[in-house]
This record gives sequence, structure tokens and C-alpha cells, in this order.
Amino acid sequence: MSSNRELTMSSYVGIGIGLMVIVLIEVILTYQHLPTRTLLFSVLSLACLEAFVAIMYLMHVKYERPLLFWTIFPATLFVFVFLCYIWPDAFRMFSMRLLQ
Amino acid sequence: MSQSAIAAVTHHEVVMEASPYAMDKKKLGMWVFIVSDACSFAAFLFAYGYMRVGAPVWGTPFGFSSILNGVVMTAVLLSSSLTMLAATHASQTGEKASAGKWLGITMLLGTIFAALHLREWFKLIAEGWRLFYNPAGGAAQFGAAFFSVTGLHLTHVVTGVIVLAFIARGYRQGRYDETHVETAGLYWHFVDLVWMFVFPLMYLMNAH
Amino acid sequence: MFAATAEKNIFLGVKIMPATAAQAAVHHAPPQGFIRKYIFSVDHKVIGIQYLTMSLVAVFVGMALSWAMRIHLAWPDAHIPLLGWLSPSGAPGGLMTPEYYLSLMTMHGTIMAFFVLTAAPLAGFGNFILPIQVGAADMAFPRLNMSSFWVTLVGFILACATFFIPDGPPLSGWTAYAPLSAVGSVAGPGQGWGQNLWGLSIVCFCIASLLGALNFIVTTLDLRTKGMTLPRLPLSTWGWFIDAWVSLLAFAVLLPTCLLLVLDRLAGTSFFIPSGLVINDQLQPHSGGSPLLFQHLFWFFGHPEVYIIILPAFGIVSHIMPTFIRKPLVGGWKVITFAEVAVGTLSFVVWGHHMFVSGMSPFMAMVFSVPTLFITIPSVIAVLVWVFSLYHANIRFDTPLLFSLGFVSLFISGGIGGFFLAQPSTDSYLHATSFVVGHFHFTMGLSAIFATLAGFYYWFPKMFGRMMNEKLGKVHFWLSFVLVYCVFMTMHLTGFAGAVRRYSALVDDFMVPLIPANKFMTIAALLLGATQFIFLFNAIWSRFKGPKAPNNPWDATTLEWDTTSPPPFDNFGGRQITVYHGPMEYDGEASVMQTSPAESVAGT
Amino acid sequence: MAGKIFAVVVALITIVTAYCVIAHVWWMPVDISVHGPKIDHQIEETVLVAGLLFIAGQVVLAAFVFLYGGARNRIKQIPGGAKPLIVFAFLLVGTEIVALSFIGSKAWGAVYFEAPDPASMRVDVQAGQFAYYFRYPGPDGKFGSLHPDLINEGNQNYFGLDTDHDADAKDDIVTAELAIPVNKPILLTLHSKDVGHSFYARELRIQQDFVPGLNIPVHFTATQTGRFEIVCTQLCGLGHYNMKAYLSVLSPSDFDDWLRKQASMQ
Repeated sequence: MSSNRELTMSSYVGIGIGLMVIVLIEVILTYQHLPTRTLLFSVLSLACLEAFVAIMYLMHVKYERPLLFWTIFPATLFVFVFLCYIWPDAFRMFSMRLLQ
Repeated sequence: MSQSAIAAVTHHEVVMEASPYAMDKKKLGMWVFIVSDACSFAAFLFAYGYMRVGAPVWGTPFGFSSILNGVVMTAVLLSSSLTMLAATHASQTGEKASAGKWLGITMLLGTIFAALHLREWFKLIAEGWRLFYNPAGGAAQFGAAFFSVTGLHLTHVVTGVIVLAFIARGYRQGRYDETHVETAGLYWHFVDLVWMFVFPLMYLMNAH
Repeated sequence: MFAATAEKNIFLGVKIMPATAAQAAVHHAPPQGFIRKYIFSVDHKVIGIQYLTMSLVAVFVGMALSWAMRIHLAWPDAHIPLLGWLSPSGAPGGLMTPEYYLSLMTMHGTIMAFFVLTAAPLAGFGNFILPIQVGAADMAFPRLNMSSFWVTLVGFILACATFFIPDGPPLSGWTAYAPLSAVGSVAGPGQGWGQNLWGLSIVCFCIASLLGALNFIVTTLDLRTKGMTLPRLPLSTWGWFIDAWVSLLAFAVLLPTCLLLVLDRLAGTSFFIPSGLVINDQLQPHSGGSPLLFQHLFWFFGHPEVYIIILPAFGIVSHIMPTFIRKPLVGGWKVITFAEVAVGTLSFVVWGHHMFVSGMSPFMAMVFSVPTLFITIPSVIAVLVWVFSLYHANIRFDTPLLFSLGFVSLFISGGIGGFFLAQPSTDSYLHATSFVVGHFHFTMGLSAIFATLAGFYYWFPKMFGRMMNEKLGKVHFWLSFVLVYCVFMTMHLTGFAGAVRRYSALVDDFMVPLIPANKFMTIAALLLGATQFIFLFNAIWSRFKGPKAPNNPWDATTLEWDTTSPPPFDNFGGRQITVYHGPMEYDGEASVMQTSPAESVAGT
Repeated sequence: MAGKIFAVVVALITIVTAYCVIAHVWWMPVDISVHGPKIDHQIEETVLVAGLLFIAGQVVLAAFVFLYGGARNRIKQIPGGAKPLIVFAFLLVGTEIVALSFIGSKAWGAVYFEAPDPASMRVDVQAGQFAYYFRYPGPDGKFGSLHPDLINEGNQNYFGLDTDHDADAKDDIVTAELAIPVNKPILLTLHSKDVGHSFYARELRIQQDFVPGLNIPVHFTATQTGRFEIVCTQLCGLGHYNMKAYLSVLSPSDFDDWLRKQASMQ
């Protein structure tokens, strides 16, 4: 079983600190009084970056066979992407609501 | 290779087709579980987004203290991920004692995270937030979304701590081997990973 | 150094999986004692039979419910004493009330869709057959497997319990649309604890299905015996494997949906309940939720669910046909599997066609309509494969094949209705008419049931070591086949006249002329139900009195026929199984076992 | 033998079904709306396309089962293997699908994408367990605002109108029947009082759900006078089967008389 021997503990600590830094950036962004949408997209993309690092290194998908990556990512993304079909109705709900 | 596995192989040779992932089946199973669990969390978060987009007014209740609390929680959970890695690492190099120690620390950090989170919950409840009531005015869905999403995550954390306790015990007694520790580790990292989305979406997006 | 050995063995193309071996070792000695052997057994064969038994009970319960409904539709003032005993309030003196009709309809849908059509073909046969077909000693996680059955059973018991609580079963349909299902007992009888139990039952079923799917996926990927490469997997295993992926992702979304619904009901949240609802002159406290959100989340699961039900049927039929037509399917394993993958994938992007008239954005209706129409292409390819494989075949008309052919015919007829319901413009007339009822009873209901029966007649000898009675089997098929068409094709046709579904009485001016048609359907449905008792008798009688079955009664080629009937505890008695051929080595009378080193006769 | 029986049975089923569809044994009522013909045409197109596939599929299945029973045939695959099947599926079914969705999208657009005529007559429709109520704006042409807390079946305030303080609400005309003038564009706004309901008028070729909490617009023009049924097709509770209202399409003069009569009864 390919273990996480490819990375030493110290490099993991480095990654952990890196992730923490990204979180702090998110917090700082939160207080820049950005428009909600801009804030949402920026923190979401940062969160995706974090998730990617976490999956690749902490869960060391990077050191497994590529097939694992190509199994779990498409499946999960597939669901996320197509759940987005609900947004048009969310916005309609805002404009068509009966009692404003 | 763990003693039980060696014994098994010598006792009962079964030549199998190679696993296309070349990994232990428990790990593969955990990955499949993670895929489905991620989708479940996604559904919760999409429901929250839908509520929020559709709401005419959406209150943002969190002051800086809550955000700070959240940052500390994130730090705790992240470091627990690192200690979990240390445990896995130790178990793979056969240092049973240190692996057990690191597992203990991970459980401790997990518990601290849960405690901090519950403190936040009780603070909100004391301020009058409920699943169905929003004291600050604005959509009543905030309480519903916040408590259900973070509640689900909290359940995962608590479950994780309990599972780790069982694994640690079984590992010390030699009933479990390093693959069990590694599999539990995968779950723990996943809980951490989910928090990386819950924190910005539930806390930062609701900071005033 | 463990890693090292693993790498080395992969390099050799053969890998020793210590964990698996350990599993096998642990399971080498069968458990002792009745409880461990037959009740809380971790043996996939016992669990498979447990699932099938549960589904058999469920299917007859569901059928009885449909009988009661059909009788009420045709003869509204008929007294059914049994109902009066079951629910004095719902059917005083056996005369069904409108709300009790809806309760029965809800439970018919729930029990059939979840505990029969989802449980039997996938969890039932999958559990019993899949590990044997890949040459494994058991599922990847036997204890998990056992727990998923028991959780399913709890779900089933919760669902049935609704009949015996004073409140009665819920009346909001198996789709449980909010807000009717979310506001609580104020919305009508059965909407109190009946609906709560329903929600909890579905939550249990979701968890069990997720665990089961996980188990199937890992078993298929990791526990294949030497030489059982993916192209050599039997087509039924392909069906279950693809199906496991679909149900893994779909149930992962239904679970939170049901949890949110339960929260709305029990904790006062308002995910699915908007502001200012006045029910029975009572202003509801909820505010700001959206019924459409529930419909979206439910159908995101709900449409894949239809394919979760039909994909194992695809697999079972594709597995059975070559055996009885004595030749491989056209295009071998590739084409049919491609079709199944395509259907499974597309099934996630078409759910909106259940919501064309639901107030969803009309632009989204177009977005959903196109993939819905395109999903017919892989379905048509699958049908063409089945039909054109019959060309120059040597067909043996045993009962399993008859049911497979019936499946193909029903699936064609049902699929045709899809053209009407996939287009918003035509759906806006036919939506919620009996056309829809006929359509989904053909495609997911009866097709899946026919495939399941085919599988049952096919694998019964392997499961119980005895043959079923062929004559009774054939009688069962002919009556079922004709009567199914009498009931559900008539539903299609009356749908064109706008016959609205889910009506407990036909009182509208334009519904009254349809009463004769409904009487005809009712009689046919009663006969159809009665026919199933032939099957029940056949199964029970053959189980104990049937002639002993040889190891391979159908001269089939896959692994389950290369072991005793019924198989020993570890499936192959500790033999090393090595696979040399694909699953469809048929050439007329000649056939080659997957495990035999002899050279191929079909060139697969 | 079994094969021959199977073939015959399948053939019979196909013939009977085809007959029932072609002979319109059960069929749609005559359409009375402007957009209806497009939908009818689309349904006929689909009947043609789907019907041909249905007959072809069943007949080929029956024929093969009829021909190739027993052990005497020399085993062989169809010439060219699976390729022609796949090509056939993609070309024929694919083109049919594209054609259908192209024409169908026009019919759908005619109903849902066209903005309602600004001159259309507005009627507010409220569905509740288990009845429809219709509201006409009255002389001032304005609808009074809704107050769910005021809804009271007892004093017949079905919409929750505040007639004491709300001037717009005073002259609103509430009826239990939907009467409309013929050949005049109508704009309905559907909203529900309690749970989900639906507005299904077969002759108008319109089916539209009421979504609690939302205002759903529907617009159409009736081309024939007469009295037609509006029924609920969205499961709404125990009275679902009996939830209906009547749609009277009247000549303009009759309609004015009717509306005056209703106003006097408020």
C-alpha cells in the first residue's frame, strides 16, 4: 500500500500552516466590505483550493494511483454541478414571492 | 504486514485479481463513503444557499468574537488533522506506542473543537436564536440552516472521536492494524475538509 | 515492506490481498447455532435471501393495497371487511374514505418503490449472486452488509407500523410533496405521526442503501478472483456495479432531504414551508421556505431512483438471455454496458421533467427536456441489442427467458410513453393523468418485476438446490403478461382523455364516462394479483418438494453455476477459482464455463 | 410452440393498442384556446414518431421470437455486429428527438415565453383545500393586498382582504366560478392559500401547479363559448378528487351582465 512516506512530518506541518494562512486570508476578506457575491466567490474559490490541497496531500491522493482521483472527483463534482440546476428557481422565488 | 494478515495468508491462500487501486479495501470503502457523504453535505449547503437567495432580508448575526472563535476552532481541527497524520505515520513505521499517543492527542483536539463549537451554539441560543426564530429580524432560516449544517458536522466530529477511540483500543490490543488507523485517518481528514467549506459559508458569510 | 510486496505482486499482474485472505480465513469455518446461521448471519447468501423474503412480503402487501384501491375506484360503495378491521376510522364498516384511499396509495407507492423494486433486484439478488459471480468468498464488508439488511428491515417495519397507529398512514403520496407533508397533522389525517414514521422509515432505507451500494462497489472492484478481469464480469454484475454507483449518489441526496423534512415537521424549521399558509383556518407559524426546493431535492434523487430500479433489470436480463438463446449478445459486453453507463449518468440531469408544470422556471423546462429525450438513445441501443441478439438464435423457452422477453416487450411499450412526458408541451396536457401512471408502471414497475421474476426462476435452483415447476411458471408468465397489458395499456389510453390520477372517486363530468374502462382495469388487476399466488405456491412448494437441482441446470457459463446448489458457506469450498473466458461463451448446444481452460467457442 | 404463441400475443397487443390510439377511442376534448392547436399538433407528431417505434420494436421482437425458436438454427450474429444498431439509434432516434424538441420548444414557448398581452384581463386565482376562488379587480382595476391572517371561511373572506382600510380591496369581486369573455386575452395569477394545488383545464390545454408562497402567472385566450371543468391535479389532501371549479367562456355582453350580477352580490 503506497503510504504517505513520500512526505515527511515537517512538510505536513508546512501544509497545515499554509491552510491556516488561507483561512486567515478569508477572514481578512470578510472585513473588506466586499459585495456579498464577490465575497462568496472569493471565499468559495479559496475553500476549493484548501480542499484540493487537503485531498491531495493530507489524504495523499497524490501518492495513490491516478485512477482513484479519476474515480472520486468526477462522481462528486458531477453531483455538485447538476445540483446547481436549482438556482434559477431560487432567484425566481425572490421575484415571484406572494407576500413581499 | 500485520501478524493477523500474515497468518491469514499462510493459512488460506486466495489469489485475487489485482485491486485496480492497489489499496486496502477498507480504504477504498472509506473513499466511496466520503464521496456519498460529501454529496449529503452539499445538499444541506445547497438548501441553505437556496433559502438565502430566496430570502428578502438575511440577517448577519456574527460579531468578531464569534469569527475569532471560529478561527480558533479551525486551527484546532487542522492541527488535529496533523496529529492524525502523525499517528498514521507512526503506525506504518510500526511505532505502536507513539501511534497510540498521537491518536489520543487527536481525540483530545476533536473534543476541544466540539466544546468550542457547543460554546458558540449556547451563546446563540442564549441570544434567542432558534431553529425557527431569528431575534435579529430577517429570515428565520438562519437558525435552521446554521444549526442543521453545523449540527451535522458536529455529529461527524463526535462520531469520529468515538471511532478513533475504538480504533486506538483495538490497535493497542493488536486486533486492528495500520490500515485501520489509516482508514480512520481518511475519515478524520474528510471531517476537517468539510469544515473548510462550513466555516466560510456559515460563519464568514454571516459576519457583520 | 508490506507496500513492497503489494507493488511486486501488482507488477506480476496478480496481487495477494492479505485483508481479503484474512476475511476468507475468518469465514472459512461456518458459524454454528441457528441464530448466527440464519438470523444475524454475515453470510451474503443468507442476507440475500433475507432481502428477497422481505421484498416478497412487501410486494404482496403492496399488491393487496392496489387491490383495495382498484376495487374502490370501480365500485365506490363496495365494502371490504378486512379494511374495516384494519382501520375502523379509515374504512368504517369496510367502506373506504377518500383520505384512506390516499393513505393506501401512498403506502403502495412507498412499499413498492423502495422495499420491493429497489430492494429485491439490487440488494436481494446482488447480495446472493454478485460475490459468487466475481469468485469471492463473501462481500467486502460482511458485518456492514448484515447491518444494512437490518436497517432496511427497521425501515420496512416503520412503514408498515403506520397502518396500526391511530393516525393512520400518511396521504401525501410516495413523493411526499411539501408543504402537504411538512405542516403536520393540521393538513389531514395521517399527516401527524403517520408522516413522521414515513420520514424515519425512508431515512433508514437511505442509510441502508448507501452502505449496501458501498459494499457492492468495493466487492466488485477488489474481490475479483484470479483472471476475472472487468471485461469478463458477467453482465448482471455490471448492472449491479453501475447501479451501486447511481444509488450511492442519489440516496446521498435523499437522506438530507428527508432529514430536512423531518426537521420541518418536528423542530419547526421552515425549509419547505412558505410564509402565511392558512390551513383549516389556522395561520401557520412557518415563514420563508420553498416547496420547489423540496421537489428539486426529491427528484434529484427521484429520477435516478427510477434507473436504480431498472439498471439491475438490464443486467439480469442481459445475463439470462445469452444462456437461453445460446449465443452472445450483439456487441458483447461493451455495447450493453456502455448503454447502462450512459443511462445511469444521464439519469442525474433529467429530474426536471417531473416538474414541468410545477412552477419551475420554463427555461429550465427546456434545459431538462433535451437530456430527457436523449436518454432514449442508450435505452434504444439496449433494446436493439436484446432484440437483435435473437437473430439466428437457438431459443430455449424456459420460464426465465419468457420473463426476459416479457421485460423487453414491456420496456419498449413503457419507453414509448417517455416521448410524451419528456416534452414540456405535451407533458403539460398529460402530466398527472393516468398516462403517467401507466408509463411508470410499465417502465420501472412491471419491467423491473418481470426481470426480478426472471432472475427468481433462473437462480432459484442455485439458491435452494431445487428446481421450480416449469408448467406453473409458464402459466404464471402468460397470464401475467397479458393482464399487465390489459391494466396499464388501458391506463395509457384513458390518460389521453385526461383521466386524472390520485382521485379516490371519479366524480368529475369528464371522468364519469371512464368508469367502464376503470371497471375493466380493476377486474384485470384483480386477476393479475390472483395470478401471483400461482408463483407464490410454486416457490414455496418447490422450495421443499421440488426435484433436486443439478449444479448447472441451464448449461450456463458463469461462476455461480460452477459450484454446488446451494453453494457451500465460502461459495467454492476453498477451491482456487481461475477465470479464462468472458461470460457469454455460447454457441448453440456448445458452451464453455468461465473457469474452464478449454478454448473459446464464441470468440469472446 | 411457446415462441409462436408469444409472437401472436405480442402482435395482438400491438394491433389493439394501435387501433385504440388511431380510432381515438379515448382522446383529448376539442381545444378552445389560441395556443392549443400547437400542443395538439405536437401530441400528434409524437404519436406518429413514438407509435412507429412502438410498432417496429414489438413486431421485430415478435418476428425473431417466432423464427428462431428451437435448436435447429445455425448460430450467427447480425451482419456488421452492433455497429449498425448504434448508428441506427443515434441517427434515427437522434433526429426524431431533435425534431421533436425543436418543434416542441415552439409550442412550449407559445405558452410560456410570450409575454402576456398588456391589454389582457387580469383575474386572481386562489386555490385552497378544496376549492378555487377567483377575484376580479372591480371598477378601479386594482387588486386589494392579501392578509393571510384575515382569511376566514366563516365570513367568506376567502382571500383575506382588508375591506375596512384597503380602498383597492373594497370593490374586488370574489367568485367561485371563473367566467371570462371569449376571444379576450386573459392573465391569471395563481396563488395557493395552503398546500400545493393545480389548475387543469383540459379544453384550454393548460395544466399549472399552484406553488404555495409564489404568484404564478398564466395567460391564454379562449376561442369558444361554453362551460368547462377546471380540476385539481396536484395531490392536496382528502378532498383532492372533488376539488373543481367551472370555467364559463361567455360572449362579452353576457360576461358584463355576469360580472355586474356578481358585484351586486358582494
